[in-house]
Amino acid sequence: MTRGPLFHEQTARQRIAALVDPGSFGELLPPPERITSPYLAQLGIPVSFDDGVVIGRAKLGGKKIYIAAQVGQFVGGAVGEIHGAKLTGLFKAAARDRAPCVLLIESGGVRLHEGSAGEIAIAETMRAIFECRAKKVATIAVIGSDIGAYGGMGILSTCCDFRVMSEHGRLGISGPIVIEKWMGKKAYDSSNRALVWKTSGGKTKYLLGDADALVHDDAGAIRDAVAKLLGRSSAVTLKSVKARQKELEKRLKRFGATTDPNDVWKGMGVRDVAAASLASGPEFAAMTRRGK
Amino acid sequence: MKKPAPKKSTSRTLFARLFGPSARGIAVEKSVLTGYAQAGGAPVCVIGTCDGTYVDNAAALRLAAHVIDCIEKHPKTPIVMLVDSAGQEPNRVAEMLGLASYFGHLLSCLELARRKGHKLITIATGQAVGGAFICYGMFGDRIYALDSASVGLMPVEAMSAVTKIPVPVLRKLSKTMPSLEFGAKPFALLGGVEEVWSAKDDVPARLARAIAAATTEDNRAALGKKRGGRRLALDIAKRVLAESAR
Amino acid sequence: MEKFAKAFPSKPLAARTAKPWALAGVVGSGNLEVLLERGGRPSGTMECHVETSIPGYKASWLAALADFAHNYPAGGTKVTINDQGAPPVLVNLRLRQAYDHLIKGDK
Amino acid sequence: MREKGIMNTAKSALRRQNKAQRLERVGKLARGKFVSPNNVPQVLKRIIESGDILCLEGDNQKQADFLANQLATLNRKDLHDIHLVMSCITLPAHIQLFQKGMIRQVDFCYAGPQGTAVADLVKAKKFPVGAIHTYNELYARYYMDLTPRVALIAAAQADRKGNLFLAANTEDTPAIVEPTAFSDGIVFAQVNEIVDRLPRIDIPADQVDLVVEAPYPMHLQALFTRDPAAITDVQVLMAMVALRGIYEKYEVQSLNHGVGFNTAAIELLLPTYGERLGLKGKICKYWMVNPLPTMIPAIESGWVESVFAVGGEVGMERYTAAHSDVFFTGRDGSFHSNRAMGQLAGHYAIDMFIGASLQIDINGNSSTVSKNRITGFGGAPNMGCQPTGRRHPSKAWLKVGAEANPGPGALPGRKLVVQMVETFQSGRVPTFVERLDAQDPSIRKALHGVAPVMIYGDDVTHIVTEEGIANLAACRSIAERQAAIRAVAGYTPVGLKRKKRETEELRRRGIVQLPEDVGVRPSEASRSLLAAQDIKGLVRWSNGLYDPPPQFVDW
Repeated sequence: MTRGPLFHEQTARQRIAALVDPGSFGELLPPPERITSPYLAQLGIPVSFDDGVVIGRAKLGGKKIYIAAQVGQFVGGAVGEIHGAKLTGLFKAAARDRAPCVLLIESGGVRLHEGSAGEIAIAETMRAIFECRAKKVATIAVIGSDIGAYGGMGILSTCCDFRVMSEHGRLGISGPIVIEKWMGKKAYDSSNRALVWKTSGGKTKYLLGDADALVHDDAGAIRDAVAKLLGRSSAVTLKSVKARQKELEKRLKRFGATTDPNDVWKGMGVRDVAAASLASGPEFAAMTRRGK
Repeated sequence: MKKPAPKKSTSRTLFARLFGPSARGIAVEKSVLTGYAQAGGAPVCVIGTCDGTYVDNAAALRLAAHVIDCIEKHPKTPIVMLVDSAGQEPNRVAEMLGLASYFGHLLSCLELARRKGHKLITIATGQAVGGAFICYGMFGDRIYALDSASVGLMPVEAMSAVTKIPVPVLRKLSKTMPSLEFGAKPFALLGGVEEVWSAKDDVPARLARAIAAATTEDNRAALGKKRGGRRLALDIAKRVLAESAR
Repeated sequence: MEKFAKAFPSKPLAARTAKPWALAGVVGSGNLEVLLERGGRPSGTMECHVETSIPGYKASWLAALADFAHNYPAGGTKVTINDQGAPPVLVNLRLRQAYDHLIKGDK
Repeated sequence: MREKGIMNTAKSALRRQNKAQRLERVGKLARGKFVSPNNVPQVLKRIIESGDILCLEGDNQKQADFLANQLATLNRKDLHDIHLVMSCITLPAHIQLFQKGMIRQVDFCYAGPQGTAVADLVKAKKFPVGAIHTYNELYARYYMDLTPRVALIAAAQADRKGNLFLAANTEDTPAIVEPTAFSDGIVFAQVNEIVDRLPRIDIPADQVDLVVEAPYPMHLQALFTRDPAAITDVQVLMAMVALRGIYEKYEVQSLNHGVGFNTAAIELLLPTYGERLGLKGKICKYWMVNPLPTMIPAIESGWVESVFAVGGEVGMERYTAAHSDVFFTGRDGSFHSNRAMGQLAGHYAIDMFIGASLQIDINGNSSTVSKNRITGFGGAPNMGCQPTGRRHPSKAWLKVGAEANPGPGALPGRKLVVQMVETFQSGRVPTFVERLDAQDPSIRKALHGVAPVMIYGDDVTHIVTEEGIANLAACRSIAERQAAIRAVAGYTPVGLKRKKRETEELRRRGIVQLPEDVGVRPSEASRSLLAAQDIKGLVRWSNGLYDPPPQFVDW
């Protein structure tokens, strides 16, 4: 039962190295350039040479891609001015070169220490993502880390063509602690990890159709899932947005008054909730007929 | 943090100030507005929020539905987005149902409109903070703000509460870093807002001019550099583009 | 934040390395990043620059760096560290990892 | 009837008469042996007399918490001058007894969660301590000078006669009940439920005087659950070094593990790294440990012959019942533990004790006590010491003995007593110090001149840190021992005083070994070597038989 390192435990650089063809990664604005946040320096907070995001070119299955990985340990993977500008530049480069762009997300959203600059940066990156999509260049968000994709990065992830998640990944806007503060512990006990994951975790997101693949917490599995999506794109058309509108309306109507995520699971056709809870991502995917 | 109390009357006054009598074409339901009006003598589609409301799953869907309606029935009609929202409400059920995806859907609808030739103009009229600004307002081709609007990530006090950095330290730093300051003017210095409109301005005329001038090119990083509030973003994105082309 | 720099005697680095630079670790609570680059001067010393969020441990830092410079031929390299309160054992581990990557390339 | 005859011939039976009087005073407050929960404070008032030696059952896991809470509702005017004897001061109710001035003296072993409160009581001179003991030491005194008059104990179930079932957590109960019951003391048991038929009888009814069905189940602390997700790369490195430099070298067959993450890492490396080294079947066969969830992968991979435990572990009930070839189980199939016997096994019958500590001084003495936190010992000193009464040989025992160079009057063998610590605790607090906090004069004074040293340097054979191994057994002088400790003390103030040449010499002689010296490459040390990287992984290894406590469940 020995296996490789868990994806969610790898560092951003390890993740990229494990995901792309060996030796193919060329980092853009690498650490020796020492492009570090002037905001953090002023606030007396340690800076990092990559400002919490590693970006570059690589090959995956011989195909040219652009790839970025956020460093969740560094200020929660949060997006500041430099961090965001690196991402924006990367997606623009991907659009220009018509090369797919893979984004390994691990971020709580906007970096508060940089104020509104981070917020605008995320909005700019979103625009760049849609530049790719307009050219049918695949944009793929991978969410399988400890921190997940929250806040502005949660929203940004939904702008990509596809989302690949592991059961460990979480996708949302407001985190459990914020919601607990707002609604009270009764409505959301943020220390109830099972509830937290059932609210925002990969399984629920996959079940509802917000994640396109649910894979093992393992770089190899993520690589396989990403490789399958590279050549595809999910065009934004009148037909597609109308279908999505219907789907989201139906979801809200069906489950808008549901508080227990287990009921959502049951409603989506999960028969044995206990077994499904313990199952690995792919096992879960196989057990459930997703309501798409 | 308390739920803001609705102030319907002021909202209507504001709509009238922006769109004149044609503001009647704007329907307001649970502080979410949708409709059609006139700007500069030409029809515009209007979506938005008022009363500092929260944008939830249902609100995002209503806004999206109206954008789709506009694309289908009124090709190339400019879309004016009014923003007065305190953000997304932290809510477990909303999260469970995928609030982020509802926002993503709204953004996709707006993107489709942009690609189909609709100009997107945002006016921050009241609160324009956090996720609610990101989920549609900041996606405009050009973004404007009334000088009375509260624009930005969050007030210094809130920032201090989360980052544990004392308020005086943040205030002092915000003198040289407008990014840390809260408000329409510092936000404009970052390039996040094209222009701040004051009470003295002829707002309908400015809106008409804004619609005419808008392009789909995202100019915010360039503005931020020019105005000195956000000096790094443009050059870094450019460097990535240049180095990746080698 | 505390900032200091010092050069430590070290046998010269191998003439050829797999990469011109290597980075190990991340800046996070109780962790640090070590950037190891060729081209520090002179070739008989390992040039070190440390920025740490926890002041007051300069003696342990210098001892750990001196030991590394003594144990590994790292003359002519430049070490730059961004630290967020890593224990000395991690300093050592990250230095070794960065060194391995520099010499042998990323695994 | 025969018993009655013997009783009648007794010449001195004052204690027996006194016991009868106490039970008489209870009168209608009990129906037979059974007391209703509401009457418990009244009953306690009548069966306990001021001046009594009173034993409260409670250790680091299991607590007679209902009875303790009821006792704490009484006041000094109800009861005073109590001589409290107990394994662990754990509950706020225990502290209240001191605050209310009801206690004349206390003799105990451990005060984990209340360590800070105890230190405060000591400072306020409200903690009249006799001594801090090890478990078996205190149990032994129950048979000598500290025999309880009244014991308040906890059991899982009672039947209508008052027989008790202790389920997985037997722990201290027999060690308390026997000396009390056989000296005409009163045994009062709280039980989770009263049933018609017990799965098995652990304590016979005639050793039990009173029973109450508590309104809430007894408190059970999930003490030994270590989430593999919290194990660090550095701990993996240390585990690899220990496996190669000690387990493999001495062929350790029987052992005890502490409760820390260091040893959890070792358990999780057995099926991966250990397997690769070809050590399966050669080491780690007989264990004296609680049913540690982190042992599941090793058990499932066939490493473990047997496990005997001093206590149970929350969530391991179904797993242990399903593995009766490995665990000791009752005829009903469920898990059995016994702290006194486990400690005895850990004293005499193991090749190695390995555990962690908060502080180690320059002579190898260790302690978990600080000025602001008085914790005590528990069982570690029973196991982390040299049992000079041991006579049976084993490979490991003889090998360490040979290294220690016994003189003509010395034991031929030695137990491996290993301290495994990182050189710094969290928050950059150095583990290695010139002098233990436990040696502080104020603490010494409160403890009648005895510093609360957990394990004495003379007993320690090895110290493992992330820097390497110091073989103290092989040191020939105190100076050498101190140099060896400095050599592995890293960049702590103690470590910074080491001399390069001295270290090199010790390394040459194998007394100090760096990771490389035992064949471990530090760059290889990674969490990915762990057989399970999170609690869910353990559940999967257990084939769904492990039921982790809710706070560990994220699925």
